[in-house]
Amino acid sequence: DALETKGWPEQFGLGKPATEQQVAAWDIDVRPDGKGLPAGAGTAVQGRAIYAAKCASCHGNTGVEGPFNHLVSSDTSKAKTIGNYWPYATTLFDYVRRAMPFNAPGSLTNAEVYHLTAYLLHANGLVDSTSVMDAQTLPKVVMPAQQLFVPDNRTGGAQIR
Amino acid sequence: DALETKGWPEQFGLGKPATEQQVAAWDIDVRPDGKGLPAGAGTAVQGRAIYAAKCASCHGNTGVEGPFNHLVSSDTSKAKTIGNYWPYATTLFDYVRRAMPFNAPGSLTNAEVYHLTAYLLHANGLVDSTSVMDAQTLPKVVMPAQQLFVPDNRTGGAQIR
Amino acid sequence: VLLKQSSGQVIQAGLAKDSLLLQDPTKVLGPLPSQLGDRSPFEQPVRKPSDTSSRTPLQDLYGTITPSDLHFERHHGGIPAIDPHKYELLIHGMVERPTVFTLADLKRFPSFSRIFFLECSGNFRSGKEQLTPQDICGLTSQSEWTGVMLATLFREVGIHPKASWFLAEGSDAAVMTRSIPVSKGMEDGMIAFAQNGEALRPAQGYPARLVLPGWEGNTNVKWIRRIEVSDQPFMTREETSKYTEQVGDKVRQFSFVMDARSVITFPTFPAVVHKGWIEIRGIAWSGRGKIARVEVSTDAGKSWQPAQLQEPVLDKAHTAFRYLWQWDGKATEIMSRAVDDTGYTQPTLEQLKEARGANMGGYHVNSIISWQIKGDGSVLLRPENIR
Amino acid sequence: VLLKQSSGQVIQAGLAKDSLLLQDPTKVLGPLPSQLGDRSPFEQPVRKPSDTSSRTPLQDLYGTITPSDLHFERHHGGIPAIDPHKYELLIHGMVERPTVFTLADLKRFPSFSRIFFLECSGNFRSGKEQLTPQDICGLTSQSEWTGVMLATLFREVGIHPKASWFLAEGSDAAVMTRSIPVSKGMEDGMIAFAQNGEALRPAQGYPARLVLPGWEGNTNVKWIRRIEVSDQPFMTREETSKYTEQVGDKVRQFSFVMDARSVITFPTFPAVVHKGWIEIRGIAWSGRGKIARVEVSTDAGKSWQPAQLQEPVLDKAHTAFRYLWQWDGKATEIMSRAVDDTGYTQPTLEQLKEARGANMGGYHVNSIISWQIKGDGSVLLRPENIR
Ligand code: HEC
Ligand code: HEC
Ligand SMILES: [Ca+2]
Ligand SMILES: [Ca+2]
Ligand SMILES: [Ca+2]
Ligand SMILES: [Ca+2]
Ligand SMILES: [Ca+2]
Ligand SMILES: [Ca+2]
Ligand SMILES: [Co+2]
Ligand SMILES: [Co+2]
Repeated sequence: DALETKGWPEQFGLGKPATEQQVAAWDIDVRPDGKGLPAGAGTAVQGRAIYAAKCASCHGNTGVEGPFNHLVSSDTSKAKTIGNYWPYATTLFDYVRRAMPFNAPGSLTNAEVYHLTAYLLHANGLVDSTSVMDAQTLPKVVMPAQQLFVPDNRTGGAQIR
Repeated sequence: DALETKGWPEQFGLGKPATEQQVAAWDIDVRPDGKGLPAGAGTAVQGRAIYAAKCASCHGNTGVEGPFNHLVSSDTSKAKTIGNYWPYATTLFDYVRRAMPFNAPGSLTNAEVYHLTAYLLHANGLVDSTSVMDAQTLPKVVMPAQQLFVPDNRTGGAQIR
Repeated sequence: VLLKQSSGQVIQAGLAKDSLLLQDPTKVLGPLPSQLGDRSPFEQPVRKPSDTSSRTPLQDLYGTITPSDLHFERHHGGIPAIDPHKYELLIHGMVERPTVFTLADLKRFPSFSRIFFLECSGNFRSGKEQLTPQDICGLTSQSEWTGVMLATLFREVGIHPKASWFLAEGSDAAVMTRSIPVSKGMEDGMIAFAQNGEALRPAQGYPARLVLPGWEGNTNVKWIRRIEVSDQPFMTREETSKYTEQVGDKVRQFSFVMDARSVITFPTFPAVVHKGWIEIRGIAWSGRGKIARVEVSTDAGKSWQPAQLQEPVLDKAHTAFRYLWQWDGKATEIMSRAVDDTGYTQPTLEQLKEARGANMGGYHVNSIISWQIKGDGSVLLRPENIR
Repeated sequence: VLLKQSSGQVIQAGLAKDSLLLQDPTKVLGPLPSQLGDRSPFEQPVRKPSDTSSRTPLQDLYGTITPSDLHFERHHGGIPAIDPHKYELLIHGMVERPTVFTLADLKRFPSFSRIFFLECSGNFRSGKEQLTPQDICGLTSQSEWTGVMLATLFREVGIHPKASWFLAEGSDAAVMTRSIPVSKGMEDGMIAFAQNGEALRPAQGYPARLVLPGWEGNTNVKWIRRIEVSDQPFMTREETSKYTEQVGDKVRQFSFVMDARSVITFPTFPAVVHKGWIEIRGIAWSGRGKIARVEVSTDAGKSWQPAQLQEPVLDKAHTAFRYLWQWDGKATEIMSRAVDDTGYTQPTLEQLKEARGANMGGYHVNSIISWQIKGDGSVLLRPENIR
């Protein structure tokens, strides 16, 4: 099944070189080391207002009421949340920017996403109410769950894991 | 791929015994030796009238005009017909009874099929105009094409045949 | 599109399908999961119907499975409408226990699944340049068939040891009948009730049909209602007046097996190709066994190179082949020939005519098909004159 | 139904489809060949949709191919509507030549076809007796996929030798992203553009998707628009917040491979069986290789017998199994367990809990499923408590 490249040219010469603009338009991912984070910054206070306007209807006033995913950890729920389960703060920026709000995905500005990120991290007790989230600070937020994460420990064969 | 019957019962006991009536209702085939031919008889004269009424619209007034299959051989056409290509007269009874007229299949009485068979055999010059076609005479009609027929002579392997 | 929340509340969560096409799909919620999937409005493959048959669009397909709604059709009395609860299969004649099986009975037997092709033995057209693979040989398709082996049923009814032929009869308006050697039935004949994972489609014999891997399509009697076991063939119209071919000064009858053949499906009319690398693609099959190899010529038959076969290569099955070709932009002809594991090599039409005589007629014409690549990249069939 | 004669004349040659059902089908000409086939009105298999997924009716299917319109669905932002003429796949990051491929470009590369299953790693439900195989594990389906190997594309763009991960990103409303090891991409990753002979269906990623044989469904990114090659994973939401599972006091991440499992599809709720011979049927599969054997127990797990496997047994593919059982009419439990060619044996839920801890969550739950056969022949799931 391995690729049999005998008789193949070095390159088929198909496709067009990607221009920098094309790459920039689609390259929206954000890595744990902060690569991909845009310019801009946000704070929890500003995020709270945006959250109330654009998110609370689906995730609850304080992020625990639903009807959709709990975003904030609480003592009364076992729900997996940003605070107790997410290993990287950068993921929050990445995901909210690409997929939320669910009914208007891709509609937020980078500033709005920074504010919301700051708000949700603060609501989960992970950053102060005054912390400014930007390309430098966000990757440094310590996520309690990170230490729990291990790569696949199944090594194949008869083992059940 | 051969059937692996290890562990199978002699019979699964599925299905119901077929009653004689059930078999009789469906067992409409006619073999070259005449097995399956019903009681009754037909003549070309009577067949001609039925043909004009029920068949000519599709096969032409004399069986060569179409628009559908030529049923009668003629000097001016190379069409394969009952007269020049069909190896068994019994097939004619069998096929007309099961499949014709195309727009009202299964609608003919056994007597009508005998008449039509007699007519078409006569039109192809294979029997006299006065011959009576019945379970005894039909299998004996000599079909010129029969001597042409050979079973598959391809015997496999590299041979092209 | 409305989205029902777990709270029971319903929210507006998307737009009508047509308006979506104008938008960036990442910015609008799409239609949610459903009971049955659809094709993209941009993909509408269709068969090519005539009054008596409908051809599979081979040039539009990939891989080897034919979507069931694109399986070729060849009927002699249209598609009967059959209530599966009333369906019965009668097996009688030279058997100890003449038996009537309901569809439920058939499904209770040990079952079997197998991927193989069906092909009408009249599957060849030529004569002009503007023909597609669908036009030339679209009367072949491939499915995964599931059913009960005929050997299982013959065992159940106690087939007579001297039985040598059986009649298979359909419940269509033609009450289609063919005589089949018992040996084939015992070897790999199957009463199929399913096709590509689901119940047979009506056009393919719902609720049950005979399938005989590798044998001409007409013998695979659809909508089967009766099997009469006998010690001689019945000489039905389909095996005398039709599905026989002139060979020399004789007429060949009961020529059941489909000889090996292949067809290029890309590039073919009406494709237009460009100078450079082209993957020549097609399918090859043989009613006698597995495809051993497919050879491709890109110089009008002067030289032949082996194509790659897609694995797994199955017995009596469409086998995808691929050949990587660097076209220099000069007019030429491309063609493929199949070789099966019995050593049979797909012949030219010339060779067939030589073997059978000029009047061989239109059945079992499995000759090599050649495509002209014009200097402007257009692709045309090299027409052949069958008579 | 009108029949056009070769003369051009049109004749009445049949009746409307509904009226046919009342009649003897041998006595009325049926509908003639058409462009697209339909299902019988008596056969209407459907998926079971929720807001986020739709389940394949495993108990209604035969063989191993899933009809494309019944392929399971799992979306995170609905089905995007994509114009194939505007479709582009961008490959960038650690490559020599960042490139944009059109769909036509992708189809011009050497192609490849392969039959394998997809399965959502959340494919398990239990908890009550009235569940069907569709309810329990209908988030798996099987197709013949055709596309261009990722290795071919990586070669074309000149992937950096130190590249170790790539991001696959969809163009749906969720802009779904997963990080995948380059090694898997090179081994057997494919950008598929066809499924079961035809273009992908929109719900399965039209016009192109990533497929990674044997890996959890979510990684097989649909409607793929971008691949960014990197030397580390991107830690997207789907591979951190979701598709990870608690194992002991740790959270297991990047648990890509689907372990071996099997499910009986007959007899299962709501079937009612009768004393006597019953063919127990089902499918088994493993993301690690081929199914080596399936064992069936008809005495609630006390003893196990080998089932028959349908050939050909393919790598990372649904494999049909069958076991002939004579039921004595007494209440019992039947179950199946798959063993793959790496020696892995499908575990019980007990064994899984022991290995992972009681809080293991709902991903990768591949435990043995047991069916109660009641004395009256009714069949019910033996429910299990996953938490
Ligand atoms: C119309 C409903 C809706 C709105 C409005 C909405 N969300 Fe969501 N959100 C969802 C749904 C549904 C999911 C789960 C999606 C999935 O699993 O694919 C989700 C998931 C999330 C998640 C991931 C949760 C997890 O546990 O993985 C985050 C974070 C999130 N939303 C943040 C936001 C923010 C911030 C906003 C406002 C800017 C917002 N959402 C607005 C419906 C909504
Ligand atoms: C409405 C049109 C129509 C009518 C009326 C009709 N036929 Fe036919 N006939 C056909 C067609 C179409 C075929 C070819 C069917 C096929 O090949 O499956 C055919 C074929 C035949 C054949 C076989 C020819 C061959 O070469 O194999 C015979 C014999 C025949 N018809 C006899 C009859 C007789 C006798 C009648 C009247 C009782 C009749 N037909 C009425 C349309 C018709
Ligand atoms: Ca990036
Ligand atoms: Ca008989
Ligand atoms: Ca007919
Ligand atoms: Ca033949
Ligand atoms: Ca999502
Ligand atoms: Ca996983
Ligand atoms: Co045919
Ligand atoms: Co999944």
